[in-house]
Parts: sequence; structure tokens; C-alpha cells
Amino acid sequence: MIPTINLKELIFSTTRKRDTMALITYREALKQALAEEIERDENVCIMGEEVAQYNGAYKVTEGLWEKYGDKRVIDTPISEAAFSGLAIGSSMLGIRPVVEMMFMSFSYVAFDQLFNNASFCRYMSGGLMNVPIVVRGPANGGTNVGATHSHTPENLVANHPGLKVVCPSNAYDAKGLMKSAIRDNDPVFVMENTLLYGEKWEVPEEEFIVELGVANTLKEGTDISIISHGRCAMIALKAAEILQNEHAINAEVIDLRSIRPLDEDAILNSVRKTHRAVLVEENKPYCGVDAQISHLIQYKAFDDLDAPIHRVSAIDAPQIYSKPLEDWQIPNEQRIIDSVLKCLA
Amino acid sequence: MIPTINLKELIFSTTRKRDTMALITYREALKQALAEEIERDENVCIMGEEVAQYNGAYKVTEGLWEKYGDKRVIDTPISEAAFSGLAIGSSMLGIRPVVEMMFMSFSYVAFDQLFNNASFCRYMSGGLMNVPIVVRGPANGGTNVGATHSHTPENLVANHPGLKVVCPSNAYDAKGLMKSAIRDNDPVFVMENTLLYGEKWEVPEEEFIVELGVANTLKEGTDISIISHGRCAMIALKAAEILQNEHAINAEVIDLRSIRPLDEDAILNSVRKTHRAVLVEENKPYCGVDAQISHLIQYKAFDDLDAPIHRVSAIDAPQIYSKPLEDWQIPNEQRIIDSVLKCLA
Amino acid sequence: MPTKQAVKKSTGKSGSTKKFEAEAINKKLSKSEKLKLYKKIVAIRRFEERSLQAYNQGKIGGFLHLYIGQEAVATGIVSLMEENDHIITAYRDHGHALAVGMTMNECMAELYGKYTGCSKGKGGSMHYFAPDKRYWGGHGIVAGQTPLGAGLAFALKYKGLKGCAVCFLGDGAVNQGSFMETLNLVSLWGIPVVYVIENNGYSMGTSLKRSSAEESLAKRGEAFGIEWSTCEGHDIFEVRSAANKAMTYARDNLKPYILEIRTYRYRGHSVADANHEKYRTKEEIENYKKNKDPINVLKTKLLADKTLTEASAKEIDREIKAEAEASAKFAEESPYPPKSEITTDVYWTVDNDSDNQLKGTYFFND
Amino acid sequence: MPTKQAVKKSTGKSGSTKKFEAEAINKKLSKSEKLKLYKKIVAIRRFEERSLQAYNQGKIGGFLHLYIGQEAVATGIVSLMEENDHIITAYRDHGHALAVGMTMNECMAELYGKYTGCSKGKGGSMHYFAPDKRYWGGHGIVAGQTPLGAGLAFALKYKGLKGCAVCFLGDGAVNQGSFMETLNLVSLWGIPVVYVIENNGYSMGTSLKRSSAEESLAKRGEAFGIEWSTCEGHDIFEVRSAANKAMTYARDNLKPYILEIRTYRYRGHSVADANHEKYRTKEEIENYKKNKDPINVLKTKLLADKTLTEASAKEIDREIKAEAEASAKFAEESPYPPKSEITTDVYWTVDNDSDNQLKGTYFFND
Ligand SMILES: Cc1ncc(C[n+]2csc(CCOP(=O)(O)OP(=O)(O)O)c2C)c(N)n1
Ligand SMILES: Cc1ncc(C[n+]2csc(CCOP(=O)(O)OP(=O)(O)O)c2C)c(N)n1
Ligand SMILES: [Mg+2]
Ligand SMILES: [Mg+2]
Repeated sequence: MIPTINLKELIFSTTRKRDTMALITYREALKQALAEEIERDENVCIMGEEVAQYNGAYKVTEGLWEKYGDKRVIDTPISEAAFSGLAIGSSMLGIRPVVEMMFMSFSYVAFDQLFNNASFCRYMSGGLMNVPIVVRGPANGGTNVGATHSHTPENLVANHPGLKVVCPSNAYDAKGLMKSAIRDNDPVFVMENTLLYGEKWEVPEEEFIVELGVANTLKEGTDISIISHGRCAMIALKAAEILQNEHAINAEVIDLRSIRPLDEDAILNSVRKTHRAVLVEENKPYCGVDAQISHLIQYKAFDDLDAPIHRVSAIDAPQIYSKPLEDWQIPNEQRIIDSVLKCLA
Repeated sequence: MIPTINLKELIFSTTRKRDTMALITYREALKQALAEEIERDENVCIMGEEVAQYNGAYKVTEGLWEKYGDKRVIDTPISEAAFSGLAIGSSMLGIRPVVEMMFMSFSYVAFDQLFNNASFCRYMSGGLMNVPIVVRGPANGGTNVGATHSHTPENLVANHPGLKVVCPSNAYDAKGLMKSAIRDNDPVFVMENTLLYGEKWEVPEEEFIVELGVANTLKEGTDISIISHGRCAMIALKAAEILQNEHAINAEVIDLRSIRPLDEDAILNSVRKTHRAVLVEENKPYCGVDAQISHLIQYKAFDDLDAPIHRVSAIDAPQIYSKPLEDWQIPNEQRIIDSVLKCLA
Repeated sequence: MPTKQAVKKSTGKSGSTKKFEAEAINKKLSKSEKLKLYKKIVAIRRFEERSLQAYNQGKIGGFLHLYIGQEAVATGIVSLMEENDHIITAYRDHGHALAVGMTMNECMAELYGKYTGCSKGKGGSMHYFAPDKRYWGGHGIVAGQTPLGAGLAFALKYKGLKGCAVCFLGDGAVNQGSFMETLNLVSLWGIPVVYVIENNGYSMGTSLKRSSAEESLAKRGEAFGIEWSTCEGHDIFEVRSAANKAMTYARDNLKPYILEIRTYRYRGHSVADANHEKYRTKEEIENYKKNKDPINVLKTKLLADKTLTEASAKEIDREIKAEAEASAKFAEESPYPPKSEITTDVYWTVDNDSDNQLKGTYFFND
Repeated sequence: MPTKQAVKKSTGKSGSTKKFEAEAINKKLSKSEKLKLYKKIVAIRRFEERSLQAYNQGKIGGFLHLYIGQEAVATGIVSLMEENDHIITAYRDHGHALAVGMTMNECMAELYGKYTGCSKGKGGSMHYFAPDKRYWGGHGIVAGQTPLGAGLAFALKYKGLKGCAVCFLGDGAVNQGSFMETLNLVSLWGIPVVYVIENNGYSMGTSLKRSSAEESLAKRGEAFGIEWSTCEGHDIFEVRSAANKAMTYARDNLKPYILEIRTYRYRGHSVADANHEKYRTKEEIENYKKNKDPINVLKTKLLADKTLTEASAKEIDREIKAEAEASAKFAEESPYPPKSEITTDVYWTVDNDSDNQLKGTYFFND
């Protein structure tokens, strides 16, 4: 039996208690962030395929075009390289475009613009310029759409110094991180998740941001650290509850939130306490984000480790279409529990 | 003082002793591989920018167009996405194109073709087809050409199941791996290195291949394992000589040769013997290949490790132009030695 | 900001009353051949209607891009394929699949993610393949298939085989760089590929005039010296007539060709696009259905020339509906692939390593 | 296999004897303004000759793409830049840099990889930047700068500023998808960007007719409804005349424009391309030098209208050579950046984190 978890309590330990909370979807949280930043700064605009008149393929931008008009919410042709590059160029003159990739997978056709121009222009100019853009869109599997549409390229982004990347796992972080990303003067990728868009969490009605580079302890624990990011963090949390209830294992669950910059302290402090770590992500394993986290832990907390670091990643193959198999391919509670038990054995 | 190393002896322990050897450049070795495979199989052809009439930007294909003509050696416009995709499509009908990226960095403008179509078509068709292409070209820094031209994307390739990638560190491997790559029925990336093109090694005059997935022990040792790939393996070897001569440290040097498939046994056996590992590569550290190797070692040889695994990677920033700084940014003997000493401390 | 200046006049001859069935390529069709075309069109329609039903029942997930309204295009063109011709298309690929002769069973099972599917449940709706029928997919990334199509044609030329590759794409796909690069390449090299732009007027919710600066898409070929033409897609005889010219030209001259076919999709972009009446009017849809439905248009002609009777048409429909229904049953009753299938079909060498000769590790699961 | 059919006739009016200096935009130039143009062209030539010398002495490594022969293009166009105009180009960027007013010292030091270079030695030859002079690089990936150029112009329109962005690219770069995508986008959205195709006839060793199916490159704009024209690039007055029309059109109409300028590079593609006489004839090179050298062409005109005398021309040359020489000395004597500079200028937030407020790790070195 999977117990229901009070995510509100678990997640928002950092939220000031006096804030009025509203139960809203991840999608709504993102939209609020976009709307608030559009209102705050006249240079913020949104561009992408179907973001305006169609209200967004996943309705994240619903109503924004109607409210803010053609100038601020801009439909593009299916030319990701062109409009990504255009966004970068405009940011050099102070525009702060938020570029929607309908799927982050489509960043593959704009790879050079996003991974060379966005990341390196500042460096190659010796710091004479900066590129304050946000690239956002869903980066996840689990939706039964096959290999080409299920990339989770946060590892590719993190591999490129000059870029930043965050992976909000819940509505609170989605809003807070998106606002930080838009205000940030460097290029930030915000990896969203279509499976979370409709999920609800408590989010303060007052304005807030979530800083980049700060992880979130979703659950404190003593026996093992489960370190994760994105939707996997939520699954890890559920797995931790099951471990607690059915196996009397008290796992700590860390949600990285931000992949680059990375909250190393949160990771290391947790492992120094629990002496064991299981890393959970949707990335394909070879050079996934957790390969780096694994190296980091063994490098900086070698003597604290009582067992090898285990990883639960997507099973190493192109994303399969068939739903029950894909559900097994990406991390789920069972695979996490199995891995924790193995790590503790 | 850096002693001269007899690379011949160190590297080719696997070569049959009776072979007649010729001292040839890495470039020449690659060219021989291409020529021999063109002769062997009428479906092998080479395409890329300047590969034919110009003899290749780095002269790897020198003379091939003259000898084999327009059909087999084909100049392309500067349209990497188009000709990479064309090569993939043609391979579905049995052509075996070798696609030259003038720099592997330019794979960024063909990313979707190479990382979606080449890798996933077989899978998405349930195994009804395969994509026997080779993508080759230099993937290295150290040549003073700045951030956009110095990518080492073997980690990005390895991250994508369906693709294979090898990084020859010397002329023998360059020839042997290239021939294996061309005969392979899956897409294989061959990461070359402009700094090695002019270097000479002994290579058998008889036909030979180097199988994918087999690492090479460049130097046996007992104190520590230095695991590396590509040109870094040669630098690691020199560093090992210095460590031997000046620090009385007997390092084992493993050249991975093949990144995916990966010779896990060679890595693990070495670490089980030496109990310490330093990983050396030109990749940027975050999610570089060695992040994965590090995870692998601690996961599978946890109890054998006497110290944390150390990494020497490119210093984490876009590639700098200034030569002396770039020479420091990418791994060099000194940085390897420092790391080994630290790991042994 | 990006407001489009003015709607340009269509360059087409919409509403043409030319009798395409009188043209040689159509005139030579026997009654049974015409009947086959009719059955194919009906089969595509009924198959998709049944798949939609399954989607709405929650039996199918992910994307389902229906081809309903465009059936005459794939059917017409595939009917012209010669021995060395190959085709490839995007994600809206069910019509092409059935047209080349894939069975409803394997197609429906694929949608269900079942092991009996054409790709063993690994590809799904967007990724149908049948290399034995010279059908190379089924590709999910917009325009990603366009260089591949050039490659198929390149291979024909390389091998000295007379044939052509037909590569389908949408009116939104023309704005991807990979396609435009490829146009230059195939013209420069003389590659016998026919690009068929299935211009259904919309890329998702974006009308043609909001995505392309110039409304004639085939005309872009002129920038690269490529021959082009346009035609309407509701009358299979018109499609066959125009495509025959294009394919013959490509085969005979070893040159590319662009054929833009004006067509229409009745449904949303995918089943998830429920609000398609927001970006186009009900009238627009109804008008097309009434005047240009490819089944009705063909049926009327075949009734007129006595290939069909009302009764035989009804009987055909009944049979095909039964076949579609049976395919759903087949899919329903088929097993899912075993978990072990997740890591097969990744590498040819691994799949064919029966004697365990391969060196090294290929998969990296903890 | 890809043999190109036949060489098409040039659409240009090469050898035109039109007196461009008589056109309004040039006629209004004062003597001192004309002198400034002359000095700029000479400066670019002498700077690059000196840099070549340094390269051959091993003081400079990597790539060095010389602009020699093309100087009138950048000089002419930059001379037309108004307050809100911006420019951006590819890796052959020294001419544009000096034209906008970057100093020889900072440019030469950059080539040497020195800390005093315009990018502190981080960018090198291909990556000169001077945002304060509205010069946005210097970009190494072929055509990678073309969407960026659109972005600069987009920003102008967004902010309601009257101006344009001029984005330079080569005749080989036109075949990159990013450029072609961008053409559709800027036309659709009405973006005031001028694409200047510096058509020097070759992309590395590949002649125009071996890389593009159609030899008129600017004409590709028609596919997207973009205005275009061509001109010759050796006469700075012709360049100014044509570019003025293009830039004025873009500014006034908020629309893109493509200007193809026929020019020539005397040297190899880069210094590493020593064998450039293999893919083009000595005569071709000598012929251009003799008849169309941009310095000589301008000098002749300025001698004729008495802006210059042989003596003053000689003096100018001497002064500029001295300046180039001094820049080499400056570069030589400048320090390399300290090692700590490897990890600065990566993130704005890190560089500006003076009060140490930033959270998390940004760099991942063991
Ligand atoms: C590179 C890329 N960008 C965006 C998408 C999302 N997408 C899928 S289909 C589509 C519209 C394509 O329209 P069109 O080419 O006209 O084909 P149609 O759907 O009308 O058949 C979009 C935007 C994608 N799959 N790939
Ligand atoms: C995407 C990409 N492909 C290839 C290269 C290598 N390359 C650099 S310049 C060049 C030729 C470009 O020719 P052209 O556009 O005519 O400009 P020119 O050099 O004549 O100024 C090539 C192939 C590159 N830098 N980027
Ligand atoms: Mg369409
Ligand atoms: Mg050129």
C-alpha cells in the first residue's frame, strides 16, 4: 500500500509560514511566473511554437497572448535554430526572451545556437557581453511518445560551462525557479515536465523566488540519501515513504532543483550523515547528471561512504514507446526501492 | 627531464610480432584505413567538406579523390545537417558512408540527424533496419582555435544508446579502429585529433583491425591506474614515465580506445590491482566520460579502492584561445602528475 | 510584434474542373485497380476512426496524428511506386503505411504498444516502418526525415538503380533548416528525390500565412533550380497525375522535384489538439468535407464509371470496418513486449551476436 | 557523383563603369571623410599583413582568416552605420573590427592571445567583439551569427528604435539551415536586418558553383519575399551606394534585405590554406589584384579628385605601417592572461558576485 504523502509539508520547509498559500498546478505556477515577470520588466517576452494564439501546446502560456499581446507573446514558425538564435541576439541588446521549446528534445535542431552561442559569447568576448535568456519546455519521458520526444538533456546543458540548468519538481519550485531564471543575467534552461503540469501543490500567493544553486531536503532521514531531481524527486519521495512504512528504512530525500549551479553542500552533508547514496534521475545512464554526482560524492566524501553509490536511471536504451515498458524504463518507486535495498544490503 | 618513451613497445603488445612494421603518421594510418575499405567494399564512400578536391582540411583524405573519383569521395556544401542525414538515409539502403566532420564541433549543427536519426531509427523500427555509417573528424582542443572549435563530444555520443564511439590515441589504433568502424553495422563515431595527425607510430603493413570495446594497457604498473582515452592517453603515458623516473611511482596506464562499447574489465582489473585511479580526459568535467568511468569504478570495485578516484579534465570553462592558457586548460603531464601525487597522498 | 502584412492570393487552380481521370496514367487503370485505390482510401479512414475510438477509450496513449482528409495523397502516390522507388514521411504516417500494404493488425497493435506491432511496440504511432515495402518511416522530428529521403535517392543513384525516393513533409516542416539545406544539396548533386509537401494549411494551430513568408512553398525550389508544381489533394486522379509527372521526371533526369499538394486534415493536429475549431472555422472544415472529401470524390467518379455501385460501396465499407474492428481486437489481445525488449534492437551487432564474440559493455545500467 | 551541370551566367554587371562616387550618398562626403575611408582600408590591409608576418614567425597560432582584398566591403558599410545600427559577422572579422574603430593594439594583442587583447585573449582571431561600438563579433561557426543578427534587429524593433542590423556572411554560409530558417523568420516578422553576403567566390577550396545549386545567392530571398540586390565590392563607393539603399530600406520599412557583394580574397581561406592556387588560378588572383584592388581603386579616384596626392598617399601608408608595427610590439610586450582568467567571464553572475551571495557550485574541477 502506498500511503498518501503530505507534499506540502515535506517540500516547503523553506517557505515562510505566514504566507497565504494557494493550491495550484505546476502549469499555473509557471504561468504566474511568466506573467509576473512580463509585468515587472518590459524586456521580458516569450517566444516559441504555438505559445500565443494556441495558448501553448501544453497550455503553460494560456491567456498570456490575449492579455499581453503580440509584442510580448510571440508565435514562431517551426524554426528552432532561427528563433533560438534570434532570442540570443536580442538578449545582447537587453531583451530578456523566454524561449519555449515545445519539447526540450527539439533543442537538438537548435543545438549549435543554444550550446555554442548562448554559452560561449560571453567568454569569447572576454566578458563584454552576457546572454540573459531562458530556454524552457518539458524534458521528460513517461508520456508514451517514443525516443525522439523523450530527451532529458539537463546533462548536456550542464556539460557546457556558461549555461545553467534547473529542474523544478513541483509547482513551488517551478514558479520560484522560473522567476529566478528570468531575472538571471546568464542563459538558464528550465526543464519542465509534462507529467507534472496538471499536478497541484501549495504555492504562496505572495511573491517569492527560489534561488539557483539551492537544493531542497524533501525528507530528512538517517539511513541513506536518495538524491534526485525533477519529477524523479517526487517519485523518490514516495519510494522513501514506502521504505519507511514497509522496510523501516529512514531515507533522506534531496531534490537538487538546480543542476548547474549545484548545491554540493546539501549532497555532501546528507551523505556524511547517512553514509550511503542512491541517485535517481530520468537521464540515460552513460554520462547522465548522476554520473557527475556520483563522482563528486566519492571524491569529496570518500571516507564517509559505507557502500558504493547506486544509481537508478532510465534503462539504457532509446525511449521505448510501449507504455508499460516505458513506465519500467524510467525510474519508478519499485526500482528505487530495489536499489536502496541493494545499497543497504 | 622528460625521458623519451618507446611508444612502439608500450603500445603494441597486442600486435603479432611477425608483422612487418612501417613508421607512419596517424593521418596516413587513417587514410590507409579509408583507402583499404573503399577498395574492399564498393558501398563505402566518403563525404564531407573539402574531402575530395581539396584533399581534406587536414589532408586525411589526400589523394583519395584522385584515385577513387567523384563517386567514392564526395565534396559537400557547408550543410552538415543535410549531408549527415543524407548519409544516414543512404545507409538504410546499404551504402556505407564515412562522413567527415571537418571538426567534430560542427556536429552541433547536425545534432538532430546524428543523435536522433542515426541512433534511434533501428530501435524505433523494432530492429527492422540498421544505420552503418561512420562519423569521423577531429575532436580536440589544444590548437588555439577557441571555444566553438574545441569540442570533444565523445561524452554526448556515449550518452545516446544506439551510437558507438572510439577515440584512437595513436596511428595503430587509428587504422585498426577506423576499419572496424567502417565494417560495423551500427553508427560509429571516430574521434580523431589534429595534434596527432602528424605524429608517427609503427603500424603493421599487413591488414589488421582493432576491435571495438577492447582497451589497451599502455604501461603495466602496480601503484595506481591512470585511465584515459584519445591523445590524453599519450600524455598520461608520458606522465607515467616521469612518475616512474622522478617519483618512483609505478603507474599503470590504460587507454580505453573505445568509449562505447567500453572495456569495463580492463578498467576494473587494473583498479583491483592498484587500488587507486586517476582518470584523464579532455572533456569538460561536468558529465564528461570520466564521470561515468568514476561511477563505474566505485560501483563495481568499491572495496578495492584505497582512495577517492581523481579526475584530470579540461578546466571547467569554455575553451580559451590564448595558447599557454589552453595548454594548461587541457590535461598535461604536470596536471596529471599533481593529481596522481594527490591521489596517492 | 510579428504581424503578417497581408494574405497573398493562392497561386493554385482550386476548383479546377479538369478531368484528371482522363489522363493517361489514370485512364489505363483497370476497374480492379481503381477499386483497390478506393478500398485503400476507405481503409485508411476506417482504420484511423477505429484508432481514435481506441485512443478515446484510453487504449492508446501518447500522440495520434490522424490523416483523415488527406488519404488520397498517400494512396495516389504509393500507387505509382515502381520497383526501385522508396518513400518516407513524418509522424502523420498511418496513411502511407496502409497504402504500402502494411496490415491493419500490425499497425493497430503498434498503437497499442503491443509486441505484435510493426515495430514491436517500440516506435508507436509516429514511427511506423516497413523496409520490405520500401517504406522508411514514420519520423517524429519535424523535417528530420527530409535529408533521409535524399539519402534513399542518393543510394539509388549510387547503385545505378532507376528509381526515386518520395519524401513527404508538411507545410510547417518547410521552415526547418535541414530541409532547406537538403534542397540545395539534392539539386547540386542531381538526386532523384521528390519532395511532396502535404500542405494542409496548418502546422498545429498555425495557419500557413502565419508560418511562411511566402505562401507558395514549392516555389522555394527555384532558389535552388528545382522544378516544382502544385496540385489539389482531394482527387486521387489529380494526385496521381501530378505525382506521376514528378516521379517520372526525377527518375528520368536524376533530379529532384518539389510537388506541393493542397489538402486538409479534418481532425486536430493530434488527438490531443481538441480545440482545432479555435484556429479555423467550422465552416472551413465542413466546406472541405462537403466538397472535397477524398472518399466521396472518388466514390462519385467510380459510381459514374460503374466501377462501384451504391451497394458494392456499402459492402466494401462494411468489410473494411470489420477489418478495422478485428485489428483492434487483435491489438487488444496481443501481449505487451517483455521487459527484456527494452534493450534489444539498440545495436545491430548486439542483436546479432549469437556466438557471443562481442567485446566490451554496451549497456550501462547499475 | 555530384558533378555540377553547367556554369551559369553571372547575373551581375561586372565591369560596370557607373560612377558611384557621383551618387548622393558618396557625393556628400567631405574630403576628410573620404580620407578617413582611405585610411581605414589601408589600415585593414597593413594590419593584416603585419599579423600574417607574426603568424609566420610563430607568434600567432590557430586560425588567421585574412580579409585582404575585401576591405572596401566592411569599410564602406560601417561608414554608413547610424546611431542605432549594429553589425555582426563571421570569423573573417578583422576588417569589420578596425572599421568600427577597434584599435590595432587590442586587435593584434588578441591574436597573440594576450591579456590586453579585445577579448583578453579568450576569443582570438575569429572572435573579436566591441559591443560599445555596436559590433557583436566575430563568430566561428559558419552562419551561426545569422540568427543572432536577426536578434539584434529584433531588439531594435522591440524597443522602437529606428535602425538596422547588418549581418555579414560568406557565399558558403548561405547553405547552412540556420541562415535559411532565419530568412523566413525575418521576412515573416518584418525585422530590419540586412544580410550582406560577401561573395568572394569560394568557401575554403570550394568554388561557388560547386557549393550552391544556383549562383545568385541573394535571389534566394525571393522564396521568402525579401528584397535583394547585388553589387561589386572593390569600389567602396559602389558598396556604399548599394548598402545605403539596403540599410535605408530596412530602417524605413522594418523589413529585411539581402545584399550580395562580389568580392575576392587574395590569400588562402586561412593562413593554413597555403595551396589556394590549387583551386583557383594565379591569373584569377592577379587579375583581381590588378584591376580591382580596393586600395588602388579608391586611391586612383582620390588622386583624381585631389583628395590625395602621391606624396600624401605614401605618407599615410608609412604612418599606418608604423601603427601596425607598433601594435605588434604592443602585443609582443603584453602579458598573457593569468591562469585564473580561464574561469572568469563564464557566468555574469559569478563575475559580478562581489558580495559573495551566490549559492551553489559553478565549476566542477577536481
Ligand atoms: C523540430 C520539431 N519542432 C517541433 C515539433 C512539434 N510539432 C510536431 S508536428 C508540428 C506541426 C507540423 O506541421 P506540418 O509540417 O504542417 O505537418 P502536419 O502536422 O500538418 O502534417 C509541430 C510543431 C517537432 N516534432 N519537431
Ligand atoms: C558549421 C561549420 N562548418 C564548417 C566550418 C569550417 N569552415 C570555416 S570557414 C568555411 C568556409 C566558409 O566559406 P564562406 O562562407 O564563403 O566564407 P569565407 O571564408 O569565404 O569568408 C568552412 C567550411 C565551420 N566553421 N562551421
Ligand atoms: Mg500542415
Ligand atoms: Mg567565401
